[in-house]
Amino acid sequence: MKTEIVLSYLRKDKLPHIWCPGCGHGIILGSMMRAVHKTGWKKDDIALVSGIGCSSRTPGYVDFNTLHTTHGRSLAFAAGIKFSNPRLNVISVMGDGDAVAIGGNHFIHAARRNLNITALVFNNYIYGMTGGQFSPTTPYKAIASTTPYGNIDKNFDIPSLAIGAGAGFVARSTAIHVPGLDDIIYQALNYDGFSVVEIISFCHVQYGKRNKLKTPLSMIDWLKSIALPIAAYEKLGEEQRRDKIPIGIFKNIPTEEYSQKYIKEIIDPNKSKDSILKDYCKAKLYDL
Amino acid sequence: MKTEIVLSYLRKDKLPHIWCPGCGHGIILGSMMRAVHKTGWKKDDIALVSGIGCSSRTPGYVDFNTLHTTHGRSLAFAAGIKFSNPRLNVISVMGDGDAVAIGGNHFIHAARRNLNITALVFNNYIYGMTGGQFSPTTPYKAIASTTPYGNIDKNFDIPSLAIGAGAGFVARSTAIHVPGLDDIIYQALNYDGFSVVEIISFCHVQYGKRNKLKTPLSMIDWLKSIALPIAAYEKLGEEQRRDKIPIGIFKNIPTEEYSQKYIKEIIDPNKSKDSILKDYCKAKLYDL
Amino acid sequence: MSFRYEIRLSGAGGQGLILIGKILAEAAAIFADLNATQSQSYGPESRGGASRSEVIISDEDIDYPKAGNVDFLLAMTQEAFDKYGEMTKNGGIVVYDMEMVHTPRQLEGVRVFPAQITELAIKEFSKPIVANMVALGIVINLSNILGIETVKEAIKSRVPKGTEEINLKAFDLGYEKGKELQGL
Amino acid sequence: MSFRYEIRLSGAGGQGLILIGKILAEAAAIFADLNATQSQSYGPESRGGASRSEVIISDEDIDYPKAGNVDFLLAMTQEAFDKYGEMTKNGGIVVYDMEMVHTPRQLEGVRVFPAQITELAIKEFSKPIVANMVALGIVINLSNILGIETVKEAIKSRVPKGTEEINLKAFDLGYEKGKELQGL
Amino acid sequence: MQKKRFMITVDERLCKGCENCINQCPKKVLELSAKLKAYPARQEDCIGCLRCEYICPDFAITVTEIKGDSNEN
Amino acid sequence: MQKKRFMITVDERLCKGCENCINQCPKKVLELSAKLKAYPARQEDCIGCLRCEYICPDFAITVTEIKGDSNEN
Amino acid sequence: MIKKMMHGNEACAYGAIIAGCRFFAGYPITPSSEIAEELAVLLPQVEGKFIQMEDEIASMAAILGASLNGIKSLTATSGPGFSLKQENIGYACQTEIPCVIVNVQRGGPSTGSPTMPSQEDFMQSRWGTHGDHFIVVLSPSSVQETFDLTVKSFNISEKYRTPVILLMDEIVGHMTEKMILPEPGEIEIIDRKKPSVKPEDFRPYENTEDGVPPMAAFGSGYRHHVTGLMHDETGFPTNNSEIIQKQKDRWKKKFDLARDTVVFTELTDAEDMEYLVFSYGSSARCTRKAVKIARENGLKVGSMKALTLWPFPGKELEKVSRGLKGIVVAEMNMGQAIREVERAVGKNVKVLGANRYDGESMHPDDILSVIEKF
Amino acid sequence: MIKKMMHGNEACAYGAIIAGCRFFAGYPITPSSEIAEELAVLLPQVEGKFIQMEDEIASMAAILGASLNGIKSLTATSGPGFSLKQENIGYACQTEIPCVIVNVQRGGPSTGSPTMPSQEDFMQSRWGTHGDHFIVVLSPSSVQETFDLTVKSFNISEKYRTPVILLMDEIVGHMTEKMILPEPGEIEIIDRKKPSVKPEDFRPYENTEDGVPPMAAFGSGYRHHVTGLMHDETGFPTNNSEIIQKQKDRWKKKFDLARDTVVFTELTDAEDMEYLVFSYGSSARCTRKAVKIARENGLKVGSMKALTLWPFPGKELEKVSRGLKGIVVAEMNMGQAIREVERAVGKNVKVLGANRYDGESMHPDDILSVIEKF
Ligand SMILES: Cc1ncc(C[n+]2csc(CCOP(=O)(O)OP(=O)(O)O)c2C)c(N)n1
Ligand SMILES: Cc1ncc(C[n+]2csc(CCOP(=O)(O)OP(=O)(O)O)c2C)c(N)n1
Ligand code: SF4
Ligand code: SF4
Ligand code: SF4
Ligand code: SF4
Ligand code: SF4
Ligand code: SF4
Ligand SMILES: [Mg+2]
Ligand SMILES: [Mg+2]
Repeated sequence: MKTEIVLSYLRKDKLPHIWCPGCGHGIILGSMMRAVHKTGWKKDDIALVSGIGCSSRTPGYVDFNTLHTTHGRSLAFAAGIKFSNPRLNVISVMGDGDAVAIGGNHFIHAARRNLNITALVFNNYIYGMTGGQFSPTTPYKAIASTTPYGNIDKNFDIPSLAIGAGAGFVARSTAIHVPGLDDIIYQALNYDGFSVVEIISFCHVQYGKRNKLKTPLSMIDWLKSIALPIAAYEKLGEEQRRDKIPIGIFKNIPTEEYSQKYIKEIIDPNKSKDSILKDYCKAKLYDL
Repeated sequence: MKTEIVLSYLRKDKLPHIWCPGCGHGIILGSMMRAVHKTGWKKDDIALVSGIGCSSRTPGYVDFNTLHTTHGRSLAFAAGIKFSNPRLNVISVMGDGDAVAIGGNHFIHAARRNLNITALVFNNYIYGMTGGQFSPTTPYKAIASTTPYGNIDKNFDIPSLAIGAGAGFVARSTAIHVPGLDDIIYQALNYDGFSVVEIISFCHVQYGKRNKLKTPLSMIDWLKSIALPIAAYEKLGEEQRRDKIPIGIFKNIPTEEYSQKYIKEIIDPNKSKDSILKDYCKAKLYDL
Repeated sequence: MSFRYEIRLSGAGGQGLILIGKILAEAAAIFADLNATQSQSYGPESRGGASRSEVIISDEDIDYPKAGNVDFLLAMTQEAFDKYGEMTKNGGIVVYDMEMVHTPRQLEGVRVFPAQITELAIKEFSKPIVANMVALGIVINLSNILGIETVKEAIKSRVPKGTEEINLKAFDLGYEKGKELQGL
Repeated sequence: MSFRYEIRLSGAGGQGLILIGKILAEAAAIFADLNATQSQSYGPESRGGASRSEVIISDEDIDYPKAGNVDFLLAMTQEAFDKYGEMTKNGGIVVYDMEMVHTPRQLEGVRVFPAQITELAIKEFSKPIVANMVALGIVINLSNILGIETVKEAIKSRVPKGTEEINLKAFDLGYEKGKELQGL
Repeated sequence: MQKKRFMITVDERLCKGCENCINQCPKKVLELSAKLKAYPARQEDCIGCLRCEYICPDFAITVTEIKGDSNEN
Repeated sequence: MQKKRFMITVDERLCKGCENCINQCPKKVLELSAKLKAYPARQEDCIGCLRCEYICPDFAITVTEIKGDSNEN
Repeated sequence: MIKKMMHGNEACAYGAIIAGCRFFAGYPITPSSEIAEELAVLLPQVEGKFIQMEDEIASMAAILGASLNGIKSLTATSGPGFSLKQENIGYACQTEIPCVIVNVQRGGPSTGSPTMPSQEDFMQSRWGTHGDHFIVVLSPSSVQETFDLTVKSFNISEKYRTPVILLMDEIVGHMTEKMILPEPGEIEIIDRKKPSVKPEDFRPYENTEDGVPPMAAFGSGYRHHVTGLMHDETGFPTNNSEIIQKQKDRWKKKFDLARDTVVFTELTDAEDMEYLVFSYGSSARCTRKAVKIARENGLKVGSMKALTLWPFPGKELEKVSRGLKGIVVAEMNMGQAIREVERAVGKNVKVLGANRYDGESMHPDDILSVIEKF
Repeated sequence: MIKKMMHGNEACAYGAIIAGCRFFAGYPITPSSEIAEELAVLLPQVEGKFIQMEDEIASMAAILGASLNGIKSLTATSGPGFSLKQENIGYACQTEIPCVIVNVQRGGPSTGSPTMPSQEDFMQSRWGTHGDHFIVVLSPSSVQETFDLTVKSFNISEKYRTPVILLMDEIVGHMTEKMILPEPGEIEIIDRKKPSVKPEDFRPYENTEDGVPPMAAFGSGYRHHVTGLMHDETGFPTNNSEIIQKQKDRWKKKFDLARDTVVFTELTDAEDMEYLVFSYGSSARCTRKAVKIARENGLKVGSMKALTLWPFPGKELEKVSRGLKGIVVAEMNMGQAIREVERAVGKNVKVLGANRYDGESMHPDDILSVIEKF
């Protein structure tokens, strides 16, 4: 019943997608589509933008205005789209590498600037597409192709990073907490400003195989064992928190959206300014 | 008496420096040198790295191993220096543009990775060097050469950003809170891990002149009126906090430093591994 | 006269065809003192998709490292069979996995052998992953290009520590299977 | 015969020499229907340091927009005088600010005028910032290249709204000063 | 109460045989076929919880309620 | 108590006449010279607080205590 | 007709607005910042958008996003920023998104001499990004030309679905001179071709006769996919070598067909010339002066000014080069365009460079002294 | 002597370690990632450091920081990352910091065809960063050559204080073949020249006879200043045009003097040749095959393989080109090196390209069919 809804938003001729059997990314894509469905937005009015990576292959399968950009730059392209045509609903899909490794600067600036873009970070703790190198979210001691002796890098906590940068809506869920995830994405889509949802995905092929989680099943079980609602998490002692991940909405406060502010505070008071250019620009040169 | 100490660390033949008369950056430089003096570090053992900007001209005047890199990349060069030769004490000087506009990604990753580097952000709320364009810290409604109608961008709160990214030592002071600033910088230098000090500087030439703060005096008075210790700030109501800036140390917790961790967990257990390369590498090829 | 023997191992990512290509090349170049190159094609970026591994063995320097005149094709998927079957040279050999290739075509001038490869791996070892070693055994037997011991040396040097035995067994099984196919 | 007149305005950043260069050029090109270019050199990046503003006025198209044969040099700092004094052409004019240039050299074949520029601006208007307009008045008077009203038009169009009066007054004062210098 | 009945269809062109649905089904309704695709081995046990749909990364499985007259109690 | 006395020197090659020291001196010790450099107009009032040194962006000003026998009470 | 004194950077901003540009994203950098500053003032007045991004990479990305919405977009930078934009410039080439990138050159490499003039990015403007690609580069020598070529840049970019680089030098950017703004109707403005088929038949990378596929704006009902991967006519990724070759051959066809309409040169004093001075940007002004002096001295010297740098006007040059005693290539770098000149004319004509690369503007004597060497 | 089967990316890692590289910073990208992966394993074993940075810009910055400490440093990437590194590559040119940058090319532009072979970054490797600069680019055609040229890259970079680019193609990077590791003593390893003067007399950009100033490591007692601004001999920024010119002229001198020691080519079947095939990287292997076939068919064909791409071996080519009936330039792009060949030989010899740019490896027939066209 839900599958039908999902498929109605997809480019069916492009399926099956390239993701490995069982990959968490596909589960998230389903959730996204159900959330979009709930908004009632028209396909024509949605732009879906991504960077490069397994997760970033998402736009190719979705029947919106879709854009698969360069690695890490999803939010910067998205900013140009949203700011120049605020009428479009803009969603940005990124991997953990995309969003907070190479794309970290655009991520924090999007959070600061507050254009109405929904950023969905498919965090599978690894660079999937390029063959399993570690990312800024790869767990301590995990094996990746570039941490043959175990990872020693500290992780980003993506919600903390987003909050530190000023984002107004920040949440986390996982690929396996469907349909709860649908709702969180829906709320993020509805938020008038920049919203971030970190979605813990899983990559048994590049991450799991090196870390005793070879099958989707073992990864799903692992996720089940570590994720718990924020409230429950907060009740734990520091020691108990160690290997747990809180999920839910961390922040949701109203903010002033950037493109609207620009129109109100910059364009409206100045558009009637006398300028020699006026004569040249009588006819609107584009029509949004 | 203090001036003599400061001068003993400077390249006197390069003075006077290029900064405008009264510029806050020079005051901070003095403070830095007094803090370095207190550490007792040898000049030969210090590397001072910067990006590009007025603030980033600092290394040229200081008699250490000095490096003036590309805009925004100070911390990335610094990472290469510190990680490859942990014996050096590495300080990175950046402007607000340098550190959190173009350099934002290196900033958050340095905070996450935790190499022992001290990052000093000279925040004058503006791009000084390039003629007064707004930065991610320019106040709301302020005039800059690229905000002729007043700034509508939200600001980064640099300490929050650093904390959100995982930094272990985070502080803020101002150019006019000397000699208190000396002590904060000293503590940051002594911290074993990545430390950030945001230092509110001032640029009457590019920022002040457009915002009714034409002289150094008026900027100093303005800073006096807005900065107050964290404890005092926290006692204020939300309304009263609006135009105030808390100064002091926001976070100072011990962490495990990256290059030490690398040596302990990666090199030491593996350096005696049998490898055909061993024969080729019997003699150490460099000597640190 | 010099000789050049081209082997194309084709199938899907994850079937371990690149590994057996490397083993073949290593057996030839290190243990048999011939020259050999192994190269491959990938799917999108570094993962998934179709996989093609090519081994050239020669007693001379190998200029051109890509297969042009394929002497031996191993096809581990239908797609691989369809795509590369025709490209095999006159007098060449094609072996395909019956489990995966359901509609083999006739190929003129080429000896085509259907073989139970994945099936055998599952049946004998409960490990589909060693299908590649079974296939390698068949290749070695049918091609007759390298000595069996040479190849075993190369297997030992290339497979993960601790898995030598099962891999060698699978190889042997394939080798025997090869004899059987020849006997058809 | 065509003419080309080169004016070099030199001193330090912040003295407003680029502005008076633009005014000179605008007066010539827009209000006097000649051709004119104004260009400048900067210090490091966009701020501070030495400043040099050059205006070329001609009745023909201006190919080369940089001063090569300077007819008129305004030197507002010692450094500027030292650096550019010698480059002024035979028969040219040099005016320097007495407040800033303490050790002027002799320049052969050039008429050199010491003038109280900054001093006058401070004395008469308590605003050192209008020294540039005083200087402009002197330039216009001594060079005799543009009509005084043309220049006033250009001043009005270029200075910030609300400051026209004081700037024009400073210009007039400079113009008078120029007469005085001529009378020496 | 009337027990609802469900029909489960698997689009074999989309199913990659990852077994997610099989593993997550609370009623062990699904199994892997010889062609390595999921199929409803015990459709009658299905309670229509949709977990299989939600967890299928390939949009291959659809659960539909069978409306009609087969009223078993 | 014995009043301390201080000597103030300004390095004119370094001083840019920004007036920071002049403005921040609590005792109004300093003034701007005709050459637009800071100078100690009322050195005797100096209390040695060093604010001028701390606030000078150009390391141009130095305050030194005058040690010696001029014991005024 | 309006006469106005402005500097080149201002003229660029005016040209952009008049060409229909309604979106600017940039990051400040000397000596280009005035373009951004001027557009921060002007764009809101015509209901356009100005945004200062976090860096040059983001700026380049943002203008491509805006252009996908059908909005003409501009960014401006100098060397260091231009280098950073290269990856996304390649994206614009791959996806054929119209946009204009201004590079007001400084002395280099690296931070180099930020306030000093140079023409050192001639080669980079063509070859700066990785992978086979085509691009158009224009270069003005006066304020008026800056205005004109800015408008032309947008027109070319729209007409051929290609990024266009306006390669300025600091002298032109910061020099103030008179500019004439033609009457509104007098300026040719070209907009990109839109699809005329039904949305389901739309192929965003169709192999049309002129090689230029029509382009639909996001939100206009023609939902399609855009990717930096090699793609087929429908815009979806492909590994099929035949399709890859076809796409690249179409690019070549497009630029081959466009070539003559985008290459602008000006030849002067050519009738009797024995020597030719080839130059572009502000060096071309210096050249004009040098030619005058040389002719006064009895030397038969002509000049060619290239307004288009890429595609390089080799054909034009070759045609006039036959029988010449020598060609001087006058440029403010260590010898870049001269390489193309050599390629174009072969070894039959002697080619010498008049190069200035010390941060000072070129001087007519720099050219004259080289002519003397023949 | 050790014989080992490895692929080109592995050979590069081994070559680096043996050349003395003890620092690698990188960001993963296909088809170069195995170099990083291999070094992540090997470097700690020889007490070297491996770091994965947040992006390619940071990686490039980090290796320069490490090199300033006197440590030989490497980074590896492919097109998109190579484009991003350009700004800091320019910084390395400006500051003359030794380092090696590997670019394992993919099909482009933009993301292009990440897993497919190409030689499309030939021009970018020379001209990718802004501003006048010099750089050395080497390109291997086999696993053995990858090892050898990696060592040579470090040697050249140390000897001449210059970044060196090792331009690989996917075929060489991913192809496995036999490699022979010479005995430890047999491999020439060059280290940078250190100052011999007292610290106070040290001039880090001194105009030495060979144009290469000695270099002191940070922390070695020779405190000095390094900047990306144009600087004088002492390393401090300058706007003085005379000094700027002197520095740039020294760069030129340095590379002119180095030229013949860094340009490597291999000429085969040249004695009686009427046609020459010029190529590099994996295309050179294909060329060898094509030449064999052509000779079997009675055509007198020779070949030149360039192991050094920049400085371009134009001189070497010119010398052997006289009297030829034709030159074929075989490369996997739309025609890049052919431009340099044309420049080198002038219009006297006919030059045709054998180009493959569809993501497939070049085939001997691609070359043979072009030879037929003469
Ligand atoms: C500039 C650049 N650098 C590197 C790459 C190579 N690359 C492609 S995807 C990727 C990372 C993928 O990881 P992630 O973003 O976490 O997505 P996932 O594949 O795990 O879903 C990298 C490094 C690239 N395409 N461009
Ligand atoms: C890649 C790059 N982009 C832009 C610039 C131009 N630029 C130089 S300094 C600077 C900003 C200076 O502001 P900030 O970092 O706050 O330092 P300040 O001058 O205010 O001390 C900019 C944008 C550059 N040099 N390089
Ligand atoms: S590699 Fe990992 S992330 Fe990518 S499709 Fe496969 S399982 Fe998913
Ligand atoms: S421009 Fe501003 S920040 Fe720069 S030196 Fe002058 S006052 Fe200081
Ligand atoms: S709907 Fe629920 S019970 Fe029915 S098959 Fe799916 S998972 Fe099993
Ligand atoms: S979850 Fe989907 S793809 Fe996986 S086995 Fe079930 S139906 Fe098939
Ligand atoms: S030490 Fe204190 S009192 Fe004395 S001059 Fe300085 S600021 Fe004034
Ligand atoms: S603060 Fe320093 S530079 Fe400023 S006036 Fe005083 S002594 Fe001079
Ligand atoms: Mg990932
Ligand atoms: Mg600043």
